[in-house]
Amino acid sequence: MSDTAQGFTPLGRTGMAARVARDIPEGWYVNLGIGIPTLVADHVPPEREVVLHSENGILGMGPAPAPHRENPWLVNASTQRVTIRPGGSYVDHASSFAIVRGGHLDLCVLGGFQVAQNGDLANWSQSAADVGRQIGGAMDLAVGAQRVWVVMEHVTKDGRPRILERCTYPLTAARCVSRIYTNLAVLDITPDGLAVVDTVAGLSFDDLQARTEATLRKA
Amino acid sequence: MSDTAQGFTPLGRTGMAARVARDIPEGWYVNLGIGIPTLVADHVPPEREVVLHSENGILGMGPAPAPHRENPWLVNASTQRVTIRPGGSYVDHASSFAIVRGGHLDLCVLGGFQVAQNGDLANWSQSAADVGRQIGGAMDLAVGAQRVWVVMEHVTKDGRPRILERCTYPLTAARCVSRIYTNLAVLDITPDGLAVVDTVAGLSFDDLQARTEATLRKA
Amino acid sequence: MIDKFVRSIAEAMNGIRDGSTVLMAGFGEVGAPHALLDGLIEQGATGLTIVLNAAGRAQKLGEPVQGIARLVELGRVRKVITTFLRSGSVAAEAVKAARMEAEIVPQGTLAERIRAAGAGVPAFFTPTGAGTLVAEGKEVRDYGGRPCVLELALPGDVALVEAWAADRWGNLIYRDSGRNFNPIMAMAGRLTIVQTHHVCDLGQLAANEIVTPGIFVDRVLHVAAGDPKLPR
Amino acid sequence: MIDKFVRSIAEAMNGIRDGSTVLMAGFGEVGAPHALLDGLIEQGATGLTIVLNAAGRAQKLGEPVQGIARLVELGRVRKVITTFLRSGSVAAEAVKAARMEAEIVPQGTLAERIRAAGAGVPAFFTPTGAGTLVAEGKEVRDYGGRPCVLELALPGDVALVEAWAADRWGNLIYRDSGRNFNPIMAMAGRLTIVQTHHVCDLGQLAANEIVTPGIFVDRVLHVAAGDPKLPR
Repeated sequence: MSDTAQGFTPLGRTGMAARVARDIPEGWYVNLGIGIPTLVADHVPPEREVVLHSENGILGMGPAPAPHRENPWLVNASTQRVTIRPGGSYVDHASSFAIVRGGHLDLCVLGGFQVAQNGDLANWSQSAADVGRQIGGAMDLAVGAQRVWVVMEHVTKDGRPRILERCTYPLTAARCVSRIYTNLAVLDITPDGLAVVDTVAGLSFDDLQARTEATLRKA
Repeated sequence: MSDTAQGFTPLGRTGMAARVARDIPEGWYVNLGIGIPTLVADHVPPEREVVLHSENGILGMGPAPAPHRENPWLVNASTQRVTIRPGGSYVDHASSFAIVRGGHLDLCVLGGFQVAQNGDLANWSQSAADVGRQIGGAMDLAVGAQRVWVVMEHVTKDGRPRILERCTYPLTAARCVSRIYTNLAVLDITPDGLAVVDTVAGLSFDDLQARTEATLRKA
Repeated sequence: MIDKFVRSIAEAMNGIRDGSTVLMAGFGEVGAPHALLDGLIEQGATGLTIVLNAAGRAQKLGEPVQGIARLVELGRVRKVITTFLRSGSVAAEAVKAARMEAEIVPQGTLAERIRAAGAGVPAFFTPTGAGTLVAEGKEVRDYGGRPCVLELALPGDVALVEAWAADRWGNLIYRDSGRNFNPIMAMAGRLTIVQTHHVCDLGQLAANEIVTPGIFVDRVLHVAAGDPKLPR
Repeated sequence: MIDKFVRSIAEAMNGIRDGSTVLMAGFGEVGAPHALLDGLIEQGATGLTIVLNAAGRAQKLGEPVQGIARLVELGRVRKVITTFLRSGSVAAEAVKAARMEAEIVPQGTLAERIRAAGAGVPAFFTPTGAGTLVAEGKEVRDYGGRPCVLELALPGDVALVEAWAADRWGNLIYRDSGRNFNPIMAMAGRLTIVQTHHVCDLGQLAANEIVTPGIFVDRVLHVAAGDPKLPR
C-alpha cells in the first residue's frame, strides 16, 4: 500500500523514533523498549541530558560503541553492545526492576501490537494459546513508569487497525498508555478518548479515522 | 545471694561469654546481640575464622580498635566503635536483614529476659503496657537465624526463675531458642523438653532444678 | 544539564509540607543527616510522621535537646515509626503524655517496608513478629508451615539522606557503616534530599561502585559535616 | 581457615540432586556461568526446574546445541521458569511437544521473587501482571486503588553464578552489565556455586565495593572464561 499516492508520506522507523525523541525533555529517566523504541536514543541531541535505563541493570546508557571499541561486558536489553556515559551506574536485576516498578522512570517507550482507546496495551503475544511467549520486562515497565508511550505502525501489514476499541490480543497491562506515536500520527489517550495531537502532512482527520477502529477527536 | 557459700561459683559475664565462644566452630556466620553476647567476640580465638554480622550492615566485624585508631564511621549495633577484618564488607539495611530473615546466619546469640521450655523468647519488654519499647533487630534475628542461643543470668536479681514453663513477658518470637547459656548451666531445648548439657562445678541437678521453673532432664 | 545540587539548607528544605512522612537515615549517629534535620527544625513543617531507627536517647539533665528530640519537644511530630523508643527520651515522654503516637517496628520489617515502598511492592509477608504484639491487628498466613505477617510498604513524602560523596546527577556512595538506611530511604522518598561530605565531578564515581544511582535523588547539598560523634 | 574455592568442575557440581531447582544467572550471554552449566550437563542430574531470564535462542540449522538448549534436548529439564520462551528454540519445541513445562514470568516479578527467596520474604504483592494472563489463578488485591497480584518467593536448591573476581570467603564483584541476576540468585540459592574470572587475596576487594558478601556463597571455581560472545 503506497500512501504517497494518496497525498501523504508515512514516517519510516527513523522518522518515528525522531518524532518521539523530540518530546523527551532534559533530565528525564527513560527506558526504551526493543525495536523502534531503541532507535529513539540516536535522536536525542547529545547536549540534552536524558538518562537511559536498561532492564539488565544499567542507568546512563550511551550510544553504540565505535568499531573496535566494544565492551563485551556491556549489552542492553536487546543484547546489543552499548556504552555507558559519565555518571552511569550498574545495579542488580531486582534493583533494576525496583526502579521500574517503584515509579522512578519518567517515561517508558514501548513497541505495541495493539492499543485500546482506554490505554490497554498488548505487545507480547498474539494469542493466549501461543507457546513462544516473550514477556520480558514489558509488563513491569507498563505498570511502573510514570508515562508509557507506545510507538508502532498505525495499521498491521495487511491493513488492519492496531488502535482499537478493545484489544483482542492478550494484555501487557491495562490502562497504561498515555500517548501513541505511529507512522501517521501522534495520539493522546485522555479521559475523553483518543485525541489527535498531530499527523503527517497531507493526511486528513477522516483519512486517519478510516485507519483507526477507536473513535478519534481533534485535540 | 552468694552461691559460693553453697559450694559452687556462678560464671561472671566474661565466663558466660567465653563458654558460648567455645561452641562456635570456624566458618560460621554469627550475629551477637547487645550486652553479654557482644562480649562473645573477644573469646573466639583469632585464628578461628568466624564471620560476625552486625544489623547496621557489617559482615566480618573485628574487635574494638586500638586507642587512637578508631574509625568514627564504623560502629556496631550497640553503637560501639569496632573494626572490620580483611574480607569484611558493608551492605544496606534491607540487605542486612535479608541476611537475617533469609536464614543465612548460622547462629544468633541474644540476651534474654525469659525463655520458655518450648523455646519461646522474651527479651524486649517486661510488659505489654510499657511505653519504652526497644525491639531493634531481635525479632528478625530470632526468627531468621539457623540457631538462636540465649545467654542470660539463670535467675532475676531478686531470685525469680527466668527459665519458665511459659513466658509472662511479651514474646520476641515463638519456639526460636535452641540453647540457653546461663551463669549456672548450659541447657538444650529439645522436643522432649529442657536437657542439661553441663553445669558449673559443684552445682547439683537438684540445685539447678530448684532455680528453674521448667522441668529439667539430664542430657 | 542535570544538576541536583542546591546551594543552601533553605533551598534543600523548600516545599516540605505539614503532615509529611519523613524518612530519616542513620544508625548510631553514623550516616545520619544532622544538617538536614536541623534544617527541617528551622523550616517549620509540623504534624510530621518521622521514620527512623531510634527515636533518640535518654535525655540527660542539662544536655541540649537536639535533633529528633528537639523536633518532638517543639510539638511538630504527630507520630514516630521506629525500632527503639528508649525510656527517658523526649520521644518516650511525649508518647507517655499522649502528645505523640509511636509505632514500634522490628528493624528488619522497618527496612523491608521502606525498601518495598521504593521498589513498588505495596505489601509483603514476613515471619518476623508472628505470635507477638507486633502482629496484633495484622493478617497472618502460613507459608511453609510458618506463620507470616502481612506488612505494608512505608513510603516517605521526604527522605533525608547522608552520603560520603555525590555528583551532579545525584549518584551516591557511602562510607563504612554510614551506609545503613541511606540507600533504601533514598529509594523510598518521593522527595529525596541528600547532604554529602564530598562533591565529585560527573564520571569520577566509578559506575561499578555507585551504591545509590541518581534516579532516586532529587536534591543534594554539600555539607562538610566532619566525622560522626559517639553519644557521650 | 574459610576457603570456598574448589579445584574442579566435578567438585563444584558435587551433590546436585535430581529434581533440583537451579537458578541460572546471566543476561544476553553477559554474566552467564557457562562453565558451570556445562558442568551440570556433564554431572547428570535430571528432572530439573531451571530458572533463567531467557530459555535459549531460536536454534539455527547446523548450529551446535549448547547450554540450556542442550540440557533440554537431553530430556533433563522438567520445567523452565523464564521471561522469554522464543519460538524456534529447543525449549519452545519441547514445550510444544509437552516434553517440558514452562512458566513465563514478567522479568521484574522473576527478579523480585528470587530476591524475596534470598531475603526470607515468602510472598509479596505486585501491580505487574494484574489484569493479564499472568494473574490467572492468583490472588489479586487492591492497594492504593491498583489491583496487585500475590507472587511467591522462588528459591533455588542450587544457584549458578558468574563473578568477575572472588576471594576465599566467597566475596564477589561483577563487571558492568555482568551483574544482572547474579547477586540475587547468589542470595536465593541453598547451594550457591560461583565461577569467577579472577581470584583475589582476602582483603583485596574493598569492603565498600563488594557487591555479594561471601555469606551467600558456598563454592567458588576459578574459570578464566574469556569475554562474553554476542549471539551470532
